[in-house]
Parts: sequence; C-alpha cells; structure tokens
Amino acid sequence: MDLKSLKDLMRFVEKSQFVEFEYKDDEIHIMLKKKEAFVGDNIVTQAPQPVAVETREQKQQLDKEVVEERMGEKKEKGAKEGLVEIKSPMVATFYRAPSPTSSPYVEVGDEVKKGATLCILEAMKIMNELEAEFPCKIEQILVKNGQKVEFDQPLFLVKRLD
Amino acid sequence: MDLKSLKDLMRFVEKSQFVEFEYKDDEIHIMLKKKEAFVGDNIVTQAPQPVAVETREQKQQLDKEVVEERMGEKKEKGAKEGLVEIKSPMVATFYRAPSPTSSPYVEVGDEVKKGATLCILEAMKIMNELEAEFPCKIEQILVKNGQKVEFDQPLFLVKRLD
Amino acid sequence: MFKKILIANRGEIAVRVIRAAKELGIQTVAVYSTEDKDSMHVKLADEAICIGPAEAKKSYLHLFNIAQAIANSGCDAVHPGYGFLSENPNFVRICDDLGVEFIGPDAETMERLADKAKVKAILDENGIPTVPGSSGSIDDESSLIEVANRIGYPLLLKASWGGGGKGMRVVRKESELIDSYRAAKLEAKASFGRDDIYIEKFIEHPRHIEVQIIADEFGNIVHIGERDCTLQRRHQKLLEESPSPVLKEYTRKKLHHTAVEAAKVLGYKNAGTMEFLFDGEDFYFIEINTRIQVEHPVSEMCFGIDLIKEQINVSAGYELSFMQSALKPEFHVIECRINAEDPDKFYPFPGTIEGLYIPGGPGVRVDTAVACGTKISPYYDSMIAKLIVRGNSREEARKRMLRCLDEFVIEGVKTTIPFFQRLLTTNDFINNNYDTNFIDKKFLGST
Amino acid sequence: MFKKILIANRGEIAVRVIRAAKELGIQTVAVYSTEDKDSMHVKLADEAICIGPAEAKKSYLHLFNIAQAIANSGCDAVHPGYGFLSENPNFVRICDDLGVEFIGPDAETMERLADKAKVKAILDENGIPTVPGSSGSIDDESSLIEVANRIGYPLLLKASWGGGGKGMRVVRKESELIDSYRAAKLEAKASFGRDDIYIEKFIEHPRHIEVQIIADEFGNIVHIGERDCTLQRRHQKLLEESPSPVLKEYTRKKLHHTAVEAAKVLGYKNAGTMEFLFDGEDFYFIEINTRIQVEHPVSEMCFGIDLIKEQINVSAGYELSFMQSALKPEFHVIECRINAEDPDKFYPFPGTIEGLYIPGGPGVRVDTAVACGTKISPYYDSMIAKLIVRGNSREEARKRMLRCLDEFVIEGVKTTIPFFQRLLTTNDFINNNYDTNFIDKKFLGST
Repeated sequence: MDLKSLKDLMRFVEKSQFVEFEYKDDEIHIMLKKKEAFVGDNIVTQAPQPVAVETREQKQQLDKEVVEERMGEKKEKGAKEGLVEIKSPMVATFYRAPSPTSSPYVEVGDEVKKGATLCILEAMKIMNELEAEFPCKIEQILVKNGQKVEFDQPLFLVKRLD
Repeated sequence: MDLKSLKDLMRFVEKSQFVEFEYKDDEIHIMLKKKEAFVGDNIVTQAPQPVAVETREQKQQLDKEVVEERMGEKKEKGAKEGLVEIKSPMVATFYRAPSPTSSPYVEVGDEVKKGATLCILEAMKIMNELEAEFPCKIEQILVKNGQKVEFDQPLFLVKRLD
Repeated sequence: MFKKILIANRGEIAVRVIRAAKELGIQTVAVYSTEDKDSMHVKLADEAICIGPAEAKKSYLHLFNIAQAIANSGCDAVHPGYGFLSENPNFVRICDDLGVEFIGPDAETMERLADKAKVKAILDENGIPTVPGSSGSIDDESSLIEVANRIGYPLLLKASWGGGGKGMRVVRKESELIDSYRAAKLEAKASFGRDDIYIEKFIEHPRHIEVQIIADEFGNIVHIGERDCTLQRRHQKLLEESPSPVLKEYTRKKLHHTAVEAAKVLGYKNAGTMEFLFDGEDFYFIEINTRIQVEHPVSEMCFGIDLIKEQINVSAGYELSFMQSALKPEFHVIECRINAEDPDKFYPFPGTIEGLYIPGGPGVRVDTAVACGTKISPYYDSMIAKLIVRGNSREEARKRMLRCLDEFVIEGVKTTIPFFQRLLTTNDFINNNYDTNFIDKKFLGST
Repeated sequence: MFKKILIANRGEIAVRVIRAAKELGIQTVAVYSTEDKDSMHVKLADEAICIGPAEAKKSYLHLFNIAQAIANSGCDAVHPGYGFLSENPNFVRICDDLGVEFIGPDAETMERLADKAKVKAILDENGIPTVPGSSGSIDDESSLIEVANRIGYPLLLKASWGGGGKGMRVVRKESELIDSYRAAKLEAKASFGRDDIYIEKFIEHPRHIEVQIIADEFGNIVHIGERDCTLQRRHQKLLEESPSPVLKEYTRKKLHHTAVEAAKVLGYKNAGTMEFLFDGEDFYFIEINTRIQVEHPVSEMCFGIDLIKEQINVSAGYELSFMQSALKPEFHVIECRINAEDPDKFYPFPGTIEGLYIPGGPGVRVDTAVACGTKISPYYDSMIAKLIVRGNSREEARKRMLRCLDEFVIEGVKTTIPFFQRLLTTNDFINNNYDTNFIDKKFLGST
C-alpha cells in the first residue's frame, strides 16, 4: 500500500462513523467499530470487557478454523461466495427423509423457502424437523443419511436467497 | 518507507482525529482509533482485564530492568553512542588498584592505550591484571572496588579510540 | 470390563477419568461445549462429541443432548465426575434406560440420600452421631431443661420458623438457659410472628472432617481414611489434608468405623464421602456425598491407590482390589486448589495461560487440564489445578507445598497461589489453630 | 544444617537439588554458563553466578571459575549432581581447601574407588562376587584347564594385548577348550604380535542391576533396593525399573546384602550405587558409582524417600532418617529418560520447546528443567525430562507409563517418546525377555 492510498483510506475512515478500524492481510481481516460498540460494552457490566471481547472474537475465528478442519470443509471458498452453513442445533442422528422409503426433503440444487423442512434430526426417539430459517439454495449436503451428528455440526452449505 | 513519506504521514495523522494509528508491513496491518474508541475503556471500571494488560507490561519492563541490573548495563544508551563494554573473563573479585593504598589504575575520563592495565581480578588468591585490548576512553566504571563479579559481567563502559 | 466410557464432565476431572480409563485399556469419549473445543479433555479422549454452547445449562447440564451423545457414542458406561449431573438421579435413570452403566450409586440410592432430614433420622436410629438437637420445637421449660441436659452445653436456640440469625441464642451454661429461651421466644415472635424454638448442639469451632469410603457389589465396604477440609472460604474448600492433624488415634479409628457403619446402614455402593463436623472431642455426621470429590487425590496419595480405577472396577461388577487391612496411610498429604481468582478478593479471573511451569520432583502431583495457551473460560469453575504433595510428616508436606507454590508459574491470569503462600506460613496453620470460619475471618475480614 | 548450598550443575538435577534444599530451608546458589542464562535452575535458585561460556569445559567443568564462585557465594556446602565434576577428586579437595562441605564421599575415597582393578581385588579378597577370571595370562594348557574348571562354562578367551574382538573366543564346553585356546593364541599373535591369553567368565545375556546404598558418619549403611537398568543403548541407560522383574526373592536379598557388605568393605560414605551384572542365576559386581545417579527417583518413588535430602543430611553430619528395617518397597516403578533425540537414530535434536503438556495424575512424577519456550542447547546432555511412574504391579506401571507417554506433548524438538511407546508394547519388554544388548540389536539393528 502506498502512502497515497493510505492517506486516502484514513480520510475515508475519518469522515465515517467508525471510531476504530483495523485491516489485515493476507488473507483479509477487517474490523470496524462504531462508538456504540463501546457503549454496549459498558452496559454489560459484569464481564471483563474490551479485551475479553476481542479475545472471544479471535477465539471464535480460531474455533471456526478448527471446526472446519475437523469437518474437512473449505470455508474460504464458502465465505467468499456468500455461502452459509446450516448447523445442527442438537446431538442427533441425521435423516434426509421422513422414512426409509420416502424421498429426501431436499437435494443439492434445490431452492427452498423459509420454513421448509430440510431434514430430520432424531434425538432420544424424537423426530425433530429442521426447518430453513431463510430461503436458500442447497449447495452441498455435508453429512450422510443416518449419520450421527454433534451440536453445531454443519449439515448443509446453502446460498441465501433473501 | 522513506523519511519524507514518514514525516508526511506523521503530519497527516497529527492533524487528523485519530488518537491512535498503527501500520505494519509486510503484508499490511492497519489500525486506526479515534478518541471515542477509548471512552469505553475508561468508563468500564470494574473489569480486571485492562489492569492485567498493564501488569504484564510492567512485568516485562521489570524483567528488562532486572536483566539490566544483573548485567549492570545500560545497553540502549551504550549501543546508541557506540560505547563498548569490557566484561569480566572470569569469576573473581574486582579491584581498581594493585593495593589498598595505591591509586586506581584508571578513572572515568582517562584515555588508555592498548595493553594498559584496567583493574585487578582476584580469583583463587591469584591477582590477574585485566588489560585493555584496544585503546579506549573510560566512560563509566560499572562495578565497585572489592565487588564480586561473575563471568561475562560488564566492568567498564568505554569508547574505542581505534 | 467396560469397552468405552463417556465422561459427562470437563476440565481436570474429565482428564483424571480419561487417565484411569486409558490405564485400564478402556476407550474414552469426551463431551464438550463449543467453548471447550480446544480443551485438554477433548484432546486426550479417543472421541469427542460437542453437546451444546458455552452455557453449562445448555451443554454440560443438558440431559437431552448428553443422553443422545451417550446413545451416539456407543459407550457402555458413563462417568459423571463431580458437579454438573453427578448427583442428578434423573441422569442415572437415563443411563439405565439407555442400557449403559452409571459409574456411581444407583438412582434410588442417590435420590434417597439427597433427603438430608431423612438420612439424619435413619442414622440417628442406628446410633450414628449426628449434630444433636430436639426433634422438633420445645413447648415448655421443663422439657427444655431435660433436652438441654441430654444434649449438653454450649447450645444453640433457634427459631423454628426463622432464619438469618434472628431469634438465635448461644447458651453456654444451664443458669442462662431459661432467660435465653424466653428472650429467644420474644425475638422470634417479633421477627417471624411465631415463637416456636428448637435446640441444637452449638459447635463453636468446628473442623470439617470427611471420610472417603468405597463399596462394591460383594458387600465389601472400606474407608480410605479421612480428609480434613476445615480450610474453606464461604463453604468452599480451599485446602485439604490427610490425616487430620487434630484427631487422636482413638477418635480417628472411631470416626472411620462410624463412616463405614453409616455406609452400611444407608446401603451405599461405589465411592462416596461421609462428611462430619468435629468439635475437638466428638464428631457429628452432617451429610453424604454420592460421587467422587475434588479432593479425592489426597486419599489416593496418602494410601497409594487409584480411586477412579476402583470406581470403574466396582461399577463393572468386580470386587474391590484391596481389603481394609491392606490399606495403610503412608504419608501426610496436603492439597491446595489453585483457582484462577484474585488472591485477595477471590473473584474469578478468566484469561489465557501465557506462561506455565508446573512444579515436580519427589512427592508432588499436579492434576490439571491447562497447558501453555489454554483459555480459562468465565463460564465454568475457576479451579485450574490441584497441587497435591506428600511428606513423611505434616511439616515436610507443608514445606514441600511452599516449595511447589514458589515454583509454580502461571502467567496470564491471577491465581490463589499467593493466598496459599500466606496461609501456609501463618502460625495458625502451622499449629492447627483454626476452624471452618478461619479464612473468612482472618483473610477476608482484613481485605 | 547448612545455610547455603551451591549446586555445581545444570538442568534437571540442579533443579532437583534446589528443590530438596528449599524444603530443608537452605539457601541455594546456581552456577550457569552464558548459554544457560534463562534456564530453570537459574530462575529457581536464590542466587546465580555466571561461570563461563557455553562449552562445558570452560564453565561447568572449569574448576577455577567454579571454585571462585564457591568462594564468592559464601556457601557452606556444594552439591555436584551427576556428571561434570561429580566424580572428580580434585574438585572435592578444592571444596575442602575452601572450607565448604562437598556433598558426597571424601576425596580419598573417591580417588581410591576410581581404580577399578584395585576395587575388584579388594572385593575378591572379601568374598564379594566379581566377574570371575584368571588373574593374569594363562601360560600352559594344564593351568588353562584348571582355571576353566574353577570358573565354569561358558568362558571367554581374550587376548591380553588385544582389543576389538580379535583373538576372542567363546568356549561353551570343556571339549572345545584346548582347540579354542590354540586358535585364539594364533589369532592374537597374528593380530597383536603377542599371544598372551586370559580367561573370563562369559555372561551371555547379562542384566544390569544396581543397588542404591547410602551411608552416614555413624556407621549406618542401608540399601534402597535395586534398580534394573538393563535397557541401554550403547551403554547408555534408557529405562530403569525397580524392583527388578528377574530376581527371585532369595537372590534379591542376597544381592542387597552383598551391596551393603561391599560398601562396608570399601569404607563408603554418602549415597552411592553398586553396579552388578546378573546372568540369570548369579550376580557379579562390576563397579561403584560415587555420586547420586540420574535414575535415583526410581528408588525414591519405590520406597517413598528423598535421597537428595538424605545426602544433604548425612553430609551435614546427621544420622540417616530411616533404618533398614523401615524401608519397604511399596510399588513397582519405571522411569523413562526423555531425550531430545531422533527416536529412530538417537542423534541429539536441539531446538526450542514450543508446546508442552506434562503428564500428571496419580503415581506420576516428572523431573524436568524445561518449560514452554525453553531452548534445548546442543552443548549439553540431550536428556530433557525423566518420566517416572509407579503402579501396584509392573503391568499397572507399564500401562500408566504408556498412558503418560501418550499424554506427554513436547513440540519443537524430536524426543525419544515414540521409541518408548514402541519399546513398552513389545512382547519382549512385557515378558522380561531381554538383556543389555536388546536395544542395540532389536531397535538399532533394524533402522
């Protein structure tokens, strides 16, 4: 980055509402904070504030990477193309269809509406239907039919359509 | 970044609203903070975090001081002004003069030739004369007469005259 | 023997159970919250299942998710550790339903023993000493005198419907009894609207002493000596030792015997702890803990045994690997709980461990789940390590503990290490001159 | 008791001595090379004196600088650790001259016992078994037969002036004796120009077993059991255990008795080790080590004592704190020496410790001077930690050791951990089926 671009950037930030701006490379890491970001912290009284917040952010970042490695997925791609993961909200067994003879709720390439059933999560003999929280296109199904899944495990990679 | 660009940048920041600015390379890392970014910190009173950060800084500072004290050196200064330390080549007792009634071999400000005796290092009842390995000017005597010294302990801070 | 154990816990106790299981050749399954993804118990276990977000009630206390994790893992036994679900009979029943062994007492026993009044009544009936008192309110002065004489002085008069110290009177001799009773009645009436008063023995300087017991399915019940846990801060144990430095040999034997008797009377199985108060002469049962305890390594180190392995053995239907007669206390053992807390004010101090040197050498054991770089989460208990040392005498153990506290380097969070350094050099500690109120009075009163 | 001890060593043994001194309330002085400026023994000691540059011969072996450090420090005792100056009688004399106590035997004893032939002769005279052999060359065939019959088969014929296996013959029975002798003579003549031949008992599958002893100034000499150090790589011990799994109870008692007798005969004081070879039936004295050894924690953990404290006590003129009759081995103990080495080829692997998790839990001791961030210098010994575990049986200890090796995380340098993981799971280790050549043959031969 040359001096000119840098000054340019600074002028831009200066005029903005942001009171804090960070930018890293490669590959990217941006953080922007408005004044309100700090006011919020103040209101939350008990927690060890600003540093902790940052730490948690870093940690989440790290965690995500770990999970991704664990899950064997390529998040960078996903993130860049605006894809989103739909994760399991419980420990369960994953089923793509309501019964062994039925056809799956969704297939890769399907576009589904908000509220559409995506799969069954069976836990303690209870069949829980997982519904789409937003309209989306199924890009990838990340677990197999009948697979045991843990909390927070990514099940679908989707593109939001809203 | 050359000096001119740097000065330029400094002027720029000086005039800006930013109260904190960081820039790293390579490859890049920028951070800009406005005054408002800190208001939060100040208001959050109870949280233990910021204190901890300070403590750590203090501790590092302390460590550095301890090391310096141990070595009896003022490295930053010394290094900047092109001064050199003459260190003890053995564990010994340091004497500035050949006998209690004699005058010291050297005083601060003296210019000595290569081979001149600087002090006596007594070890196991043997009096070892420490000679100057190069012509120099005595800037500081770092240990006291009769002091016990360890290997590598700086004894004199001198300016080389060759 | 079990093939695979799921550990329904986190932190050092999860690590402790994994260690025992590994040594027995049993596979291990860790469960963890998203917050604990990188923690030691997850790394050490053969498998790990995420069971929820950071908040304990949505993960480590979440029966539903843990139950499904048990089902998914294919384990055949569950170790609950301490805290969390370890004393929840419903969790035991879920394990039963899932056909896996819960390593601990059965659900019925756990439930039954949670009713403290009932336990007290059963033990009373069977001649096990509990804190003596009237079995209900005292209605007239003649029965007051009679009961008072039976219990002995000093006494505590308490308002049956009261609380918070109101209507409470310490009576040190008989001549004060009637006046105090009348005053207490008046005060109770004024404060609570009812003047019912009951009596309890007043234990002025109680020591908290507990006896570790373990029982198998073959009727063997043994004790593993006692632990003196008198040093507490607001009822939280900070330092434990064994043997107790205040028990005479005769009393010690009686205490051990009583604890085993109590376990028999209560029909207890697996590892448990009988807690007593000791007033300098007599001891009184207060409660039973139906799980392994934080301070179990004190007994392990004192007797050279492995309580977790025994728990697993016993649950798997094996006989205890030792008999009472084979158990001899070899050492004096002291444990300090190293918490990530401000050492003066004791509030939790979460953060990241940036530098770590763990003390070693002869007679030293450190149970911890932290390593360099570990994050101490604000969501869970602040205990980050248990430092346990043995010596051939209490004084050798004390000096070794001080040596270890001095060696222990934990950078990045404040810990209770400086507190213990002060505590262990006080004359009161050296001379055993303290009761359960000591730390609250001497250390918290002053700051 | 001493006021201040200078530790003329570095690494884990310096840390070990500092720990003992601290627990005894004695001040400590570390010495260090410039390379070791940030090392653990410097941090833990009360004072530290730099004694030279990285090279050991200019620092830790530099008598002159260490002597002056002793003088400058004002200490009243010196602990030499093991290695470096620990068996140098001149160093002991320097301590004497400076008026400080050397913690170990006196200079005269140390010097006398360094002459192995002389020690062997003295012990022979006193009925202590050493490796049997002819006292010089054998000149004729009739005396050959006579000596051979006295020693017993198998025998080793060796060239008196030879080396490297030339002129060496193993003789398994009398019928082969004369032919082998003649062949050996011819070979010796051809190789070395002289045909003198001597005989020694051939110990085919030797186990290396040593006995720890300690003696005070009051005539008390006790043994602390034996250590089996058979597992060596090119004569360097890698794994030690106690009790030895190959000794029968009768032989064990005889061995202990013999070691104490030898110490008496040799007039030994302080801690020392009697090393023996064991051929499955008989044992033979080979040498005495006049210092504390690397593997001393094995005995400490087995018997629940503190050898360094005892050394200090004895040197300060106190009586031993225990009697022979009070010493009972409580556990089976195994020690693995964790070296910063390539685990296949065993060459040193210096570097920086970037990640570290030290195993813990019941029955585990780790003696180390490394922490997260410590630099492992190429200048010194590659041993970075001693991992010692106990169990109620050898099998429990073995499993615990495997559990600990699995837990032990050392990042940044290669270590011998994977080697031990392989070693401890071989059938040969489990079944005690090995001798001192085992690792060289089975592990080094194959890579």
